[in-house]
Amino acid sequence: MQTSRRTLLLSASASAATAAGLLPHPGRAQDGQRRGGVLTIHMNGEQRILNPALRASTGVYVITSKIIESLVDLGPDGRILPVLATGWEAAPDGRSFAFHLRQGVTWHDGKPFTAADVQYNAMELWKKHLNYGTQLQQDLLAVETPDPHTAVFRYARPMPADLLLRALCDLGYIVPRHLFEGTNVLDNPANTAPIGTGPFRFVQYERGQHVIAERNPTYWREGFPLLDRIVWRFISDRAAASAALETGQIQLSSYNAISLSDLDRLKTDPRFTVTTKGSEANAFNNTLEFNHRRKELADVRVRRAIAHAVNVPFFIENFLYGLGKPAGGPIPSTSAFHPGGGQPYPYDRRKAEALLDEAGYRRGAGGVRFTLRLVPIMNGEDVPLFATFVQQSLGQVGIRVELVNLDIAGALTRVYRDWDFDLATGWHQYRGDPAVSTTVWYRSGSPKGAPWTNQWGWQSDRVDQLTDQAATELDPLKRRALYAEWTKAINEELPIWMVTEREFQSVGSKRLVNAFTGPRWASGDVHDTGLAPA
Amino acid sequence: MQAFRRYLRNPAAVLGLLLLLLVIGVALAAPLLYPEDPLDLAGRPLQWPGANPRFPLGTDPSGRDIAAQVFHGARVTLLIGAVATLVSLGIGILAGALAGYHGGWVDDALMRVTEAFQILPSFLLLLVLVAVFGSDLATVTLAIGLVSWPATARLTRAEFLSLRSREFVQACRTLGMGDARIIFREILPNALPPVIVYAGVVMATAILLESALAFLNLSDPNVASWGNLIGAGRGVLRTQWYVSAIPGVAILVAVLAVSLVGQGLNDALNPRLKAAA
Amino acid sequence: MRILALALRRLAASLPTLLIILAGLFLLLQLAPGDTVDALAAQMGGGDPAMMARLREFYGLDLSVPAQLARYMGRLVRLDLGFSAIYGKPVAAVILERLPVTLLLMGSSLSLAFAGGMALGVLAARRVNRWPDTLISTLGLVFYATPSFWFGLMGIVLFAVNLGWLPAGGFEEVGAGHTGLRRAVDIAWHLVLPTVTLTLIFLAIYLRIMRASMLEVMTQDFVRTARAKGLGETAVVVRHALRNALLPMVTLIGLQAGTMLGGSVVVESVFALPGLGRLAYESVVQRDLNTLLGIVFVSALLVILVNFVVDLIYARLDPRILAGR
Amino acid sequence: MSAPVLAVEGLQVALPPGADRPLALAGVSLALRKGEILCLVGESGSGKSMMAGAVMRLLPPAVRVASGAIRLDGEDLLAASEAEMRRVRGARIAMIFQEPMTALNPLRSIGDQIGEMFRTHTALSAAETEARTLALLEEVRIPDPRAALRAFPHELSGGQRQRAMIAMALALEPEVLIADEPTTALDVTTQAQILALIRDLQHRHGTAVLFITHDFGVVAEIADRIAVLRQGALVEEGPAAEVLNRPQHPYTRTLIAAVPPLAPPPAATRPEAPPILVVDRLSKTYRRAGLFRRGGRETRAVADVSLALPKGGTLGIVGESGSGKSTLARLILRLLDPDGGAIHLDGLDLARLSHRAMRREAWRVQMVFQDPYASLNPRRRAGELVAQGPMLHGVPRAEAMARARELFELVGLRPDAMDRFPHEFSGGQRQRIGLARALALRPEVLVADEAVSALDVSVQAQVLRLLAELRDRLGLSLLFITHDLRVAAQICDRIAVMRHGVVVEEGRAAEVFGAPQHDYTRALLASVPGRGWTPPTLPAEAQETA
Repeated sequence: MQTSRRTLLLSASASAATAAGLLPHPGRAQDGQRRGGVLTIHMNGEQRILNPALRASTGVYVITSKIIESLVDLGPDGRILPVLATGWEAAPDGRSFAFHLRQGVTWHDGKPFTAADVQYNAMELWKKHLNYGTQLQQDLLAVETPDPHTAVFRYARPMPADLLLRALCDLGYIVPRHLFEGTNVLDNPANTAPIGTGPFRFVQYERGQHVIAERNPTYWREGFPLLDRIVWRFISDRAAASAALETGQIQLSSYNAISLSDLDRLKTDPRFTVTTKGSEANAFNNTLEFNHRRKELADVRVRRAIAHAVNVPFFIENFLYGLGKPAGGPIPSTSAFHPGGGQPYPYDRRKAEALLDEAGYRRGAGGVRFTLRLVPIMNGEDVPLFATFVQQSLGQVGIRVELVNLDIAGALTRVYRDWDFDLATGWHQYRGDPAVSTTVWYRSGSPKGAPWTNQWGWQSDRVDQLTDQAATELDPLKRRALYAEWTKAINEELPIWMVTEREFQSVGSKRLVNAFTGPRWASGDVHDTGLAPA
Repeated sequence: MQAFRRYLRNPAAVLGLLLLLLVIGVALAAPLLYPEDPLDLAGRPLQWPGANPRFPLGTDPSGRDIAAQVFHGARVTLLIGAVATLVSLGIGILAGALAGYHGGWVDDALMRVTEAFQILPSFLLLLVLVAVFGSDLATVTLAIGLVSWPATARLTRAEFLSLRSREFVQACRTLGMGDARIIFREILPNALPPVIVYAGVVMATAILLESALAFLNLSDPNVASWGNLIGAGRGVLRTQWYVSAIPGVAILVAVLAVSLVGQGLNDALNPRLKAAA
Repeated sequence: MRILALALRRLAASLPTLLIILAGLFLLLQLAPGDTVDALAAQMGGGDPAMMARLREFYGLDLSVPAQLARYMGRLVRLDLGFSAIYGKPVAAVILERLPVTLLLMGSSLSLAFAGGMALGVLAARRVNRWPDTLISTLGLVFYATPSFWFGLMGIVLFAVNLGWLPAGGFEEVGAGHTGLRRAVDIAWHLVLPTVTLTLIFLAIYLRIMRASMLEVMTQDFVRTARAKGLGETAVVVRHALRNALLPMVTLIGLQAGTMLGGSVVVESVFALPGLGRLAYESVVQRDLNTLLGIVFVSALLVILVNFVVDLIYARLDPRILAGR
Repeated sequence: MSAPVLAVEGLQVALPPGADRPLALAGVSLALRKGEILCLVGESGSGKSMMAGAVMRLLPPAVRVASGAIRLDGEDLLAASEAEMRRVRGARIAMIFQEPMTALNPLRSIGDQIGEMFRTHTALSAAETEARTLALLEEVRIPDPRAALRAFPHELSGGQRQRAMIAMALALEPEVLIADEPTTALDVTTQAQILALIRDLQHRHGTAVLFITHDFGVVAEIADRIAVLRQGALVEEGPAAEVLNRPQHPYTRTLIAAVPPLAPPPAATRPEAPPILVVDRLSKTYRRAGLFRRGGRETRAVADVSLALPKGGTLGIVGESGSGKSTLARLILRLLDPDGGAIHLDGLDLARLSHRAMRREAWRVQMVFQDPYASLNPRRRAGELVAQGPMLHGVPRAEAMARARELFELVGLRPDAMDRFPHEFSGGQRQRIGLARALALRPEVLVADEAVSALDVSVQAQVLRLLAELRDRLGLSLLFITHDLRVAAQICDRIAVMRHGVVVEEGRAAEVFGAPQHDYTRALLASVPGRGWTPPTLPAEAQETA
């Protein structure tokens, strides 16, 4: 407890020092570094609103993180960097948490940023509306503002500091209280014409076309940002987007927004950088969900047999251009909570057949043991590919698979509300801490209809208990141990299967300077990124 | 038979017929040449055509044999095209026949509905239908049929309007013949030729609609349709363009065949062109 | 004034049809699995139950279906298309933003398809069953038989990526800040590929109709009269046959207006154009009922308007119409 | 005699392979002199329209001139280039056609289309063109020529349209006018006026007219000389009076023998039978909703018509187009529902029957239709067409087919014709099938609606004879509807004259024809072409050739 508190304070004072200009800032503009230029970023989908305090989504962050700032951000080595908060300290009981706020920061409309803004965002937006924020802040009782530059969060139960700080990188964005207070926050005009404290000021949002932001001349980091303007262009067709990239219409595309084959091709193109850097913070998995209400799938042997039947390395090698690896559990190996260990059920067709025979499902007419319906949830480019691969793989061990093609809303309803599926597949995104968006896949008790929660008809008291314990354990080391145990329990039971473990790919023009620098760079403020002349 | 001879004198129409026979031949040969499920994993994905002698047309992003999918796809495409056309013609002929024969309020009501279907962009309605009822083969086929009947209805109605006042129809009525019998036994056979000619257009449209659905990833993934293959190739369009190009050519050939046959029939059955042909 | 009155009367006559469409679609979409909040959750990559319940309340999805329908119809009477769930704006505003793009795309494609179809159709008819006819008809059919998205994508690869002549997509150069004529030229530049793609589908249809219509008109008595007057072939075609042959073409425009809107879904998707077609696709996938119904309402009005204009053109072309024939 | 303006010498016109004969015209020579009207007479398919096409060089595609010469003022048109031919057409040889509605471009105004003559062949200014056009319209005596200038074809009546066509043809004072059946589509009163107009203009301008027709009445009315064509060959040529009254060639004799005399046969000696069909104050009004107009239009097609058809008699209903005679026939058959009135058939009011009940009673009144092409379902075999009726009314198929076979014999068709489709029959044969179909139900009343109007005159005579014969043999009562007074005189014992939906005169045929009471009846009779000419009674040598 002491150690963690000390590191926190240390980091807080260190950042206070950088802010004062005493230490070299990692992103400081060097002499002669070129300023100016227009960066055009590709977006393959259009979000409904541009407000990261209401919507936690990379699609929102890629745009709004340049305009609106969070309390903290994630540094290059996984450290928490101060942004609007310059320092923080947790009370020993973990029930209160104080943030010291940066002074002299003004909103783009000229009004000062104060603790009242933080209070309003936390209580009214994060706790009430923000996806995953409502979960994270469900025990938040109040935010006290002893002075305009201090905000103290009070929790009903202990809140682990590492969890809170890591989560706030995504779920800690602050929008101006004076624009939202007293309005219906969901249809506030500032949701589509965002106003923040960030390096860029919102200029224009043309539906279906683009968003434009320009340099904020009064930005608190002096001399920044480097770019004059950022333009985000919406191009939904992946092939068209890669064409736009090659013709120089756009310079950056992140989060696998263009197709794997094009990424693979552009890798060898000297004009572009293709990298997993800049988005390491957002690992994701291909998943296979089992409906345990189906008697065959309620048998752990069948679930393991299915895992043994799918040649994951082959899939990654041939379908994903070698990008990714078989997952060792729900928590990715890039995370500090990863307990180590590889894929628990490696490809072994004979073993799969044996397990199925043992479970009593022998091959019948035409060599078919039984038939399952697989619902692909199309939230990722390769989901249909993986669905097909599962179909092909299970077919070889005598399980016939029928694909049920639905659009995404239909698929979610089918799986999570109607429970009308046998298998489902999609993507799971890990958001820095298992407690944010991963444990809900296993914890029982989510109401029917909530997507990406445990709706599988599977429940384990032990896993529930471990989940709750880990979410309130203040000691980081103990938390890690708890998650290791949790992972082991899950790998044993395999209630659902996290198949692959992957990182997002970005492609950017070689003209970008200071790009892909941190694990959250693609969702970051890019204040120190520049663009060399063409 | 004179019409048939006239048909054979038209080189474009003969080409269409040959292409159609080719597509049908391919469809019939599919289970013989490729007895395995064409959706099975056949080998490493994205092998170029000719690179591996086992896969003369290469493999798709899911490692499936493209040649097998093209052969089996001919069956699916013809099936979707034919059934959707039948559905469309069935609804269209019934609505058009009733409206055209009866006139008055029946005509008004049916034409209102037809108009409603025509005002609504058909592809949009197709999207809605697929979103609502899912996209298995039967639903997709029915939905395509359901959105493409209004033109048939109008055509049939126009034929009926002109035929119902013809004297032979009046003659049937003077004999004491009932309406249903007049509609289906007397007028319909005479109204059918232009409708059958139009069926070529409906079938071509049906095939194209399915491919557009597949392009948007909304068609049935459990069958090896050409549209699905195009959809699968969409992601690798810039590098492995052959994945989309091969089924694209197949669709082109099928639609061309159907259209040429339709147009050939039209020219052969249209007496006005007799002198010129 | 008279035209306005006619237009209003035509609109009034179409109202029942319009209501059938809207109510039918509303109820149909109720059968769809999932609502806009599900789609929203998918877009965000996840959402918790409390937040989703709050959103359902916000969008009025917690009400019963008849209540929702009644509310929608009630608003519609006041010409209020409601609030778009996708964009968090009034549907009318969203549609108004998208409409110009689609109108421009449809208008230019329609004109091009019409003009091209007319010229090629006449040419084919004048050389019926000889090589120009065969060539034109076959080319037309090849265009018709090729899926439009394929054409579009190949056009991008060839003209934008390899040759670099045309932009790969979008409606205009973003952030270039062009105004006035520069902007118009820029937009025109961006619309070349999409327009050609959409045109090619319809060109074949117009061409075929024009050819058939021309062949038919050329057999008619008044053409013989014109020849008996001593007119040359060109004068016969231009002064007597063409206008008569145009009548079915004009009718076709009206019939095809709806289809064209449908076709623009795919084309707008390929070329990243912010038009109604793409919006329609989005609103189906996102279960944004208000926006979808709004688009249907507007496109129905558009189709009705096009048909009205077609009737006016028809009446101008054909004096028999006004006599109430 | 002056030299011919137009001389056709040994003209051979070849038809494309597969046609019913190799030559449309087989070596025809004709001479047309200034100021005369030469009538080219022939039945359908005789090649008379090909003659016009050959002269104008406007033959259908694939039809071509094989040999011969066509000389206009001595210059051979066949040797002329296309450009020279264009200068001839319209300017030196003009043409008018049968159907003035379709022969005029529906989308352009009358003045525009006439003015086009000047614009094509002269360098007149726009104002002069308009003035000349107006003068032409005045000359052809169109009512309100100034309005006609701006009018579109559909706004004029058939007669007015034909006047406009004539004005157009005469615009450049051509040496030769070819008139191809110019009055066939017109009502009899209008026909009389147009014929008078052509005659008058031809006199005034001295134009040579080649007048193509099938109607000997018209020939008698207008011809100076007559040329008779048969199967592409010229069979007889001579001055009008000679050919009409003393035809030499057997074919000409047959044709003339088939022309019905205008006078009715001597008043029927039969006592008047009690009526079988009584129409009482029958009315039908058509309403159509307007597309652009608020209201719509109402046409009183049949207004309070009362008639009686004696049992075994023939009641002729005559009138011009639009008089309501066809509507009346369709009301009696309940093909249309009357608005008011009664139709008593042997005491049963057909007007009151439900549609279902009417279907049961349908056999009692049967109809023979006008168009031999449209009245038979092209997809059914002849035998089936005839047997269909009895089968509908419960007669077993075998018996119905047997009855059909008898009927085929009765109407003069060979029983082996039963297996053929309608298109394999000639027009006259089709009318016989239609008759057999109507008779198959053994009706009490037979309605013949213009049943012989579409037939060539020789065939017409045969069918009329057959009809009269069957009426007498089977004891039918016949309601005979026609616009042709000659035909009516031939077969009817009572006549009702209709105009604008009203019966203006009704009585015994002999009385109506001999002493017409109503002005309209008189006008109608006065308009019958060739009424001054009584076809000579010729020895019956070649009849029943169809």
